[in-house]
Amino acid sequence: MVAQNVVFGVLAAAMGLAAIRVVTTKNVVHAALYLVVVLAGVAALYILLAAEFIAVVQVIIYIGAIVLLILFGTMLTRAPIGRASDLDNDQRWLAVVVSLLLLGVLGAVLADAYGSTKLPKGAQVQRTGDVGLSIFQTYVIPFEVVSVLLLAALVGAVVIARRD
Amino acid sequence: MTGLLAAAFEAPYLDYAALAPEMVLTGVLLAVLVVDLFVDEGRKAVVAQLAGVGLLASLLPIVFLAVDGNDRSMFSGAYVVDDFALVLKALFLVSGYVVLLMSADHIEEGDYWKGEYTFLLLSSLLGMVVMCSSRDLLTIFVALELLSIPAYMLAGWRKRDLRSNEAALKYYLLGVLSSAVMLYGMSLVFGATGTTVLEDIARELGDNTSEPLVKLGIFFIVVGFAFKVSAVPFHFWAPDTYEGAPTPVTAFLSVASKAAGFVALLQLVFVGFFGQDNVWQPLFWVLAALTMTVGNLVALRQTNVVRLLAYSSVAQAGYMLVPFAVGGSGDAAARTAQTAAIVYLLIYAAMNLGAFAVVIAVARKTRSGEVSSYGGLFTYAPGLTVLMTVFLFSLAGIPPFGGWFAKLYIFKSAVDAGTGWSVALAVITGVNSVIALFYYASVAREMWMRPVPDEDVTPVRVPPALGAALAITALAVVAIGIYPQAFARLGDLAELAVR
Amino acid sequence: MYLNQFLLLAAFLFCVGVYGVLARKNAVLVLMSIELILNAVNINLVAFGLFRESVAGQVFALFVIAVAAAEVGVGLAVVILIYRNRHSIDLTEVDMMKG
Amino acid sequence: MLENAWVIPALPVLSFVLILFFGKRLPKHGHEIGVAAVALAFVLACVCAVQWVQRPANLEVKPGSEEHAAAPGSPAQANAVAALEEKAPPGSEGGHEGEGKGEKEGEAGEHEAEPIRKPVVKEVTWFDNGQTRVKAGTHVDGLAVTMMFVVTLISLLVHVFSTSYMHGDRRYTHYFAALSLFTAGMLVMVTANNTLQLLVGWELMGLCSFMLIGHWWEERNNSNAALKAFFTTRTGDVGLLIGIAILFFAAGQTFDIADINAAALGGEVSHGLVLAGAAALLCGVIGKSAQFPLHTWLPDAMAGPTPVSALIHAATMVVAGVYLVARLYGVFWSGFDIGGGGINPVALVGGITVLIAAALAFVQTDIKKVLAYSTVSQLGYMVMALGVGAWTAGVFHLVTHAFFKGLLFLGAGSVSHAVHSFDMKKDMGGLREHMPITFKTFVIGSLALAGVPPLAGFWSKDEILLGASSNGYPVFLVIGLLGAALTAAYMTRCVYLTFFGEYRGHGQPHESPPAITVPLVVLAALSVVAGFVNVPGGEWFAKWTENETVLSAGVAHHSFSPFVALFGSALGLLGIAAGYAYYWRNLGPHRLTQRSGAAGTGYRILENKYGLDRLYTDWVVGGIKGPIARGAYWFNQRVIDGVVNGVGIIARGLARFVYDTVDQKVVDGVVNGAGIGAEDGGRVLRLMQTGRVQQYALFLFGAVVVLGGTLVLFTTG
Amino acid sequence: MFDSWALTLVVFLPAVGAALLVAVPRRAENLMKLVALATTLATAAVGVAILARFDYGATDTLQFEVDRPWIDVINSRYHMGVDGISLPLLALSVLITVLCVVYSWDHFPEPHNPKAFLALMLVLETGMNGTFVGQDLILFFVFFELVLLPMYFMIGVWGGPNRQYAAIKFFLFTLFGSALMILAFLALYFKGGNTFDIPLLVERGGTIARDAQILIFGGLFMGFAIKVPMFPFHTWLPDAHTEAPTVGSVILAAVLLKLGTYGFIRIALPILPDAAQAWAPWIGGLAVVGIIYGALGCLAQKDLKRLIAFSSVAHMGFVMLGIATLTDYGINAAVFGMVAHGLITGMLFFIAGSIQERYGTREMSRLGGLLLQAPRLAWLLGFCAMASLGLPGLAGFWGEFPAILSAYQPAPGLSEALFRVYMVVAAVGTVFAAGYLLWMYQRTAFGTAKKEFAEAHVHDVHLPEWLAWAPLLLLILILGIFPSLIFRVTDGAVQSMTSALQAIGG
Repeated sequence: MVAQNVVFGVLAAAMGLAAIRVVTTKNVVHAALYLVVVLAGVAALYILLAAEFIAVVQVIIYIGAIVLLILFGTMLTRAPIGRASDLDNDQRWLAVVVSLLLLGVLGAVLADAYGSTKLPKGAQVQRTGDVGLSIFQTYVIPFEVVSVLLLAALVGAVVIARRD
Repeated sequence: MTGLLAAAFEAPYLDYAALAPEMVLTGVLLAVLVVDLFVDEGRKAVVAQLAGVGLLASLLPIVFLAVDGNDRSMFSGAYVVDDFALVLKALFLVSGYVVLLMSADHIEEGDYWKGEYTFLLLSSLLGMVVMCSSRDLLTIFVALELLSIPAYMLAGWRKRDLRSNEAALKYYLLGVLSSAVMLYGMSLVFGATGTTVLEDIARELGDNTSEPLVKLGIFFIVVGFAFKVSAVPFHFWAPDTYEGAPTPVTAFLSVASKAAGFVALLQLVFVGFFGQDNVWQPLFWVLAALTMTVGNLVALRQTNVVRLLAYSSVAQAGYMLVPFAVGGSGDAAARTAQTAAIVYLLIYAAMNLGAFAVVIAVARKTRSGEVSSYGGLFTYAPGLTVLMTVFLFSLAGIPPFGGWFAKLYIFKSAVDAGTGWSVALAVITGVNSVIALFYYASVAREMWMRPVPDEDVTPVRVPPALGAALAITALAVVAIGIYPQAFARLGDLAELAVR
Repeated sequence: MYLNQFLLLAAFLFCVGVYGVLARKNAVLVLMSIELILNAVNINLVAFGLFRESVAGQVFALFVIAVAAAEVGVGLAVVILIYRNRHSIDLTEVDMMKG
Repeated sequence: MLENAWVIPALPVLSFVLILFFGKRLPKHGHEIGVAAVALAFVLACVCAVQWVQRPANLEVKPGSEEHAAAPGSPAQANAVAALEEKAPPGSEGGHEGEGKGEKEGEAGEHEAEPIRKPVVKEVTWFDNGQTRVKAGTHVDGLAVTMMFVVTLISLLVHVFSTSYMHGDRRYTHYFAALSLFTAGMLVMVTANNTLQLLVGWELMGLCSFMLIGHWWEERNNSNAALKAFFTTRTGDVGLLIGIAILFFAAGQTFDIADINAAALGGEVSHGLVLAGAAALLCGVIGKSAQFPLHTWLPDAMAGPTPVSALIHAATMVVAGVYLVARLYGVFWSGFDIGGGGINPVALVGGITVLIAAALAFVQTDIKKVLAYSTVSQLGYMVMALGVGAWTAGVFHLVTHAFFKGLLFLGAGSVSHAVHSFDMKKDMGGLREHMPITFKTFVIGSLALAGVPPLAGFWSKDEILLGASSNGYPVFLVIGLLGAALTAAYMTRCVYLTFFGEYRGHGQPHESPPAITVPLVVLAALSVVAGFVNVPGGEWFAKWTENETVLSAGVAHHSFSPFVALFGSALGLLGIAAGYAYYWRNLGPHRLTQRSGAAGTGYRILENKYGLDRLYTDWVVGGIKGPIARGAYWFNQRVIDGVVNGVGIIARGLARFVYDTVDQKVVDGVVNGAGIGAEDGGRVLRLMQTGRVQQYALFLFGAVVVLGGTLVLFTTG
Repeated sequence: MFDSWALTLVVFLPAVGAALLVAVPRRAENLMKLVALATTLATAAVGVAILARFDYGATDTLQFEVDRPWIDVINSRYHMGVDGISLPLLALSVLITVLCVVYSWDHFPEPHNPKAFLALMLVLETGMNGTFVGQDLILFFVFFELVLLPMYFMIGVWGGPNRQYAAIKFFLFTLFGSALMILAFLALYFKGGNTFDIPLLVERGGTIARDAQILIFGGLFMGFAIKVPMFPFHTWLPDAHTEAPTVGSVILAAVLLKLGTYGFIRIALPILPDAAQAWAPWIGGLAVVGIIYGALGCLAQKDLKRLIAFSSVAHMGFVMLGIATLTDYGINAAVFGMVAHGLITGMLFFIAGSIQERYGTREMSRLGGLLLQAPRLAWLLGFCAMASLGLPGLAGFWGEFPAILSAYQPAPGLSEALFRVYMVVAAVGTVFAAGYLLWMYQRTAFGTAKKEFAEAHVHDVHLPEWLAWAPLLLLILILGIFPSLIFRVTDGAVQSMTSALQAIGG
């Protein structure tokens, strides 16, 4: 268990720092790269949480697709590749206050609810197969709906984004 | 659930009859997508006609299911087809149909992507139809996204118009943020209960939780839908988006999309969190009071009709939130509250769609959304003027137009609850409906009592589809106003089974 | 392992994401911040799934990932549309409609 | 005829309608209808009178007190009254048709009972309201018969007089219509059996006086006078309305006058209530009968045509107040404890009026105003008479006064017809040669007014003085005597200025045509003989008129007192003599007003009419009215016309303030302010809608934090 | 057969007429007028038939009753009926509308458009008639509100220079009141055992707890008092009246104001007897303040119509005073006062409208000498002024004096001393009434015409005016002489109501 905690500590630190860099860096491309660090860290957390399938999906979809998409977006919109000084707007101090307050509220609530609750040890590992079963049994309707959703997003995004 | 996967898989029970409306609708939207590919530019009207027929076709199974009358439940209560679902599905399909009628010429004349437009509209409708039956956090989430994502794009459909772009951007960003907040809340509720099915959640939570985690979870979920129904202070997107989006889309957003939000709220509040009225009742009280007051006050100062209607629909959302703020003091109160909200939704849909239809019709001539461009409308378009007057005063709640009955139900739910808070809210509602009259009447005044600004008094030509939309809505508004019984019964029928 | 260590990390990511959304004026950076928020949710879901020994958590997370993908796609399309018309994706400049 | 007395008021009403709608098209422009209707009414009134006199006196009413031995408030009196009322409780259901009220038989007890004639009552249901059935009808008794006779007679004469006097007037037809209605109003009032009906007639007269005083409304002065008359009497009517309301409940929810009187005398109603009712009614009397301090409208009312003045002063309108007191005497009697002697408000008001008005008559140059103040003074006499318990005397004076005052006014009309002016000092003098008939009749009228025996005025005035002296009102005896002297003196002055000396006017005055002189002669004759209907020994008038109320109140009768008669007539003669000496012989302190400061001040006070008008005009009614007066008179007018007019100024000022400030600014302002507040609220809230999406997001999360934090931290349970 | 359809007919015939009007082509103006006239006449004929078949022996029972399901889900029924209290008002309403159509014959104010004007008038009539016969709170409410829209447009489109402000003010005020009123109705619904039926609620109302009654009455009070209008809610009235076209003013004064007082008598008092007791001193106080205040408002006016409008505040004060006494006398007087005020003030507005039409102004300082230029018109003005100031023998008196009278002895439980003070104040108000009306008359009718109009040829009363006015004038006179024509209709109903009130309240 110690190992797990150490791993978590390292991951958490890395993710925290990277996340902060994502929202503070002056370079858009760097931000995307820091985002990759966070996303990868999340994938690692999933493994810690015994959710291998999700971890894999996280890597494939997030890092493989979404970040790529964002990078394309960056280029298509000709964002400054190098450092830019005006990436933040003038309400960032308010933003800091709001986020800290939010963190305070969330932290307080979580501390109150699960202050010393431990994750069950040796709980039944939910295997990928279970996930699959659940999707196609309990959640088959959302699954079908998501397919329409993706189709609609695709069609719509094409129309919206294409030059005409 | 261990062992060999293949052996463990049992095909889930699917009641295809119950799913018929959704399936028909899916078929139609796919057909639209395909047909659009093979139709020439000049004959895109076919696509819309196909969609229209398809919408009406998907109403058929709803009628059959309603006649059949059995509640059908699947996935251990995660997906339910009951009277509530059927009534609201019908509402969505009909309002979708009306929006389609309103869009027909508008989109065509703007040379927009008609096929895709229709497809997205139908997708969004599908999301709404699914929403009506969703009694499960995950399904609700997915339905919400399905109805929202096409709507984000529809808002930006006038691609070369900066306002339309801006509308889409604002809608999208705030929409995504609020659904993220909602998701976070769902995760908390899931964490507290270990289930996503609303009935089970209700069972797990028991009565009046004191756990801050659950409270926060419920609150975050409500925030997501408060955004959807444009409740203050989550309404900021609404005026800008409504103003920038193509007017039929605005109508769609202000009616169907908002209704979907309310449908979700109804299910969440009265099924999932019914026992937690200590959390949501004060919350909705504040939201309702804020929403109607801010919406009305700001509407007072609008000079653009669409923007005015946008704030008006914010305020109307405030009225619809009233039943939520008073529905927690017992089963009877809950029943009254639900009926009130549903009746209001039904009537609101008719009158607001009607108002937008008139706006579209008038804009065909004046090319303007400013209130001042309505000056002297009575002199050259008396029919439209009378219709607009009917819709506006219906929104204001003046008999004999439908709105009065809707408002009566709201008041009734508040008075029925009978607590000091509920009566206070009723009084606030009353005062607000007076403030609201001021701006509705100001539009009426412009039409009836002011001169024509540019002295161009050529009559307004109303295309048949738009005319049909006007006729449907006007008929509904007047019929409800004079004989509300029929619609009120729908509201009564559509009660959710409270536990 | 404590449940809270995951939840608090998620909360932190959530808040950082919120900050990013509020403070960054480049639209793409805002989209990235949204991803942070969504990931925070996913961490929550998966952790709770383990905690409650329910597979629904993971399933939910999967759906969120799928929807997130769609959202990002749509979001980028909108951003590109804006960029095409305005030659800028500075969100603070997008304020034609107000009041 | 007595049962069908309603015909008598109905005739002039009919005449009014006919004249109004058809008068213009008739050859004589309507006066034929008016004259005919009133003549017929007069004939019927005469028939009534005859029938009444012939009616057997079979109702026995026990007087409440022994003659001459009125021990006020003695237990015997109270018991007797109570005994009477036990038999006839107020509001008995008797009177459906016919003589219901007559069935209240007095108990023939051991006391000497005085038989009187039963009143003839005819009623129909007017309306039902709540538990009350209100009946309309006629209540004909001696008082009513007398009044009908007087009213129709004077009215007939005035009608006849007017045919000539008003000849060629541009609103000749309307004039006659209004005249008819005026007569009708008075007749309705005198025959009324209930206070509501009485009120109808009362107000109808107010309306007609408004129409007739303002007959020449092209002149602002005239319409001002009309308004003033209506407005002032209406002010008094507040009292009447309240009084009727009080009495309605006091008498057990009935408007019936007989019931009210009975209840008031019966002692079942608390004295305070009756007193309140009487006081309220007195306000109405003061307004209508031009008593101090609301007398100021009457002189102004001279703005109307002269025959109208005659009608108003002699037979209608102003005597209505006196009639009201006489009719509801039970209320006054018991409310003010009139039997008790000393001083009471009714007598006081009358007494003050007698003197102040008489004094005012001295300084008038307008002949009609002399007569007007004289009327005020004489009305004071009547009210005083009723106030001192001399009911019969008061009513009798009302009748005799009607004759000679009608005569005097018509005479003044005849004079003005000749000289086209009313100004005695400027346009008259020496007319006795030019207008012999007018002169002779006017002198007869003046002598009657002055109370020279044996003319009518002497008898009635004498009875009043007698009543005052015998009933324990010595102060009012003095006032009456003083008044008698003053009256004689100012009438002497008036006669001198008009008919003696040199003619000071323009043109050639000539005697008036018969339509004018005949009424003068008739009235002159009556002024001579009328007094004899109640001569001591006969006292027929008292027997005819005194009714149940008067008797059961125990109004005392007094035998003729030579001393009082002598003293009274002596003072009258003294007044005449003084006038004669002053004007004919040029004796006495002429130019006193210039020489003596005190006298000058007194004169100015009189000229200023005690400052009342100024009080009314400036302080109460203000700018509504402002007759153009000259010099000091202008000043005076301003002073006395004041309360009425002054009330107006204040009311209008207040009104303007209320309207401009309170209504338009405060009340409306609150409402509009709420509107503006809402708009401003909207403006502020709009500022939040900055158009920046991230600001919206900030608000969104801000709200999440605030609401969420509140929800989590501050709600429990 | 007729009896069960009579009320439906009297209410909805005008609406049908309005629908027909809409179908009339734009150019056929005469046809429009004919349709409108025929409709109102037919309605009036039904009204007359109702008057004829009404059982005057049983005025306290609902007659011509219709009771059918309407909105079952809220137990609201299509329940109509007339009793002695509503009958005179219904008759007044059908009469006034006919006369208004007649008067409008060639008086259509700018911007003309007779079709819309007449249609609105007919819709208005539906609302008014419906309010007077509705015996279900929701039905009552719908009709009560139905009158708002036509009146709003009538003032706003055909009114004077400041019409838009006046129209919206009228609308907002009344709507504000009715928002609270409907809340009170709902409270009654729940407290009274889930019914909106007025007779049923009257039976059950007394059982509601006193505190609840007082609160509910507050809601009703706001709704009705604004409509009356009572001080201090009256400020919409002068504006609305001043700006409204003549016919609008007439209907407003003659019928619409009565909806509020009628509401008090029909709903507020009998259903909430305890609250009525508690509120009565306040209502009475506001009423007498209104009497004096309205009179002062009149005295300050320069504008003829505005003066008449303010006089309504004063007159309705008398009506409310009568109601506040909770006695037979007072309430009978109130109903009489409503009818009388309708006739008299309606008439005054007609005349004011005709004067404005002839002179183009309502400024009293510019008028004068009307008696010379149009003597008949001036006579009528004088007649109505006299009626308005409560001259006995004309209709106005019977609303005014009995109200004063009744204040002397209010219902048991109310402070006699207080109401006697009210009585005195109200009586003083009659002097003020004389003051402002005579003053008005002096300035308009007496004297000679001002220079600007000295040469003007002023048409005296012409035929449509005679036709429209004659019934009103006759009624003013006839009711003044025979008050029992109304009292006998109202008395039974009022008595049964007050006895119930006292049984509970005493």
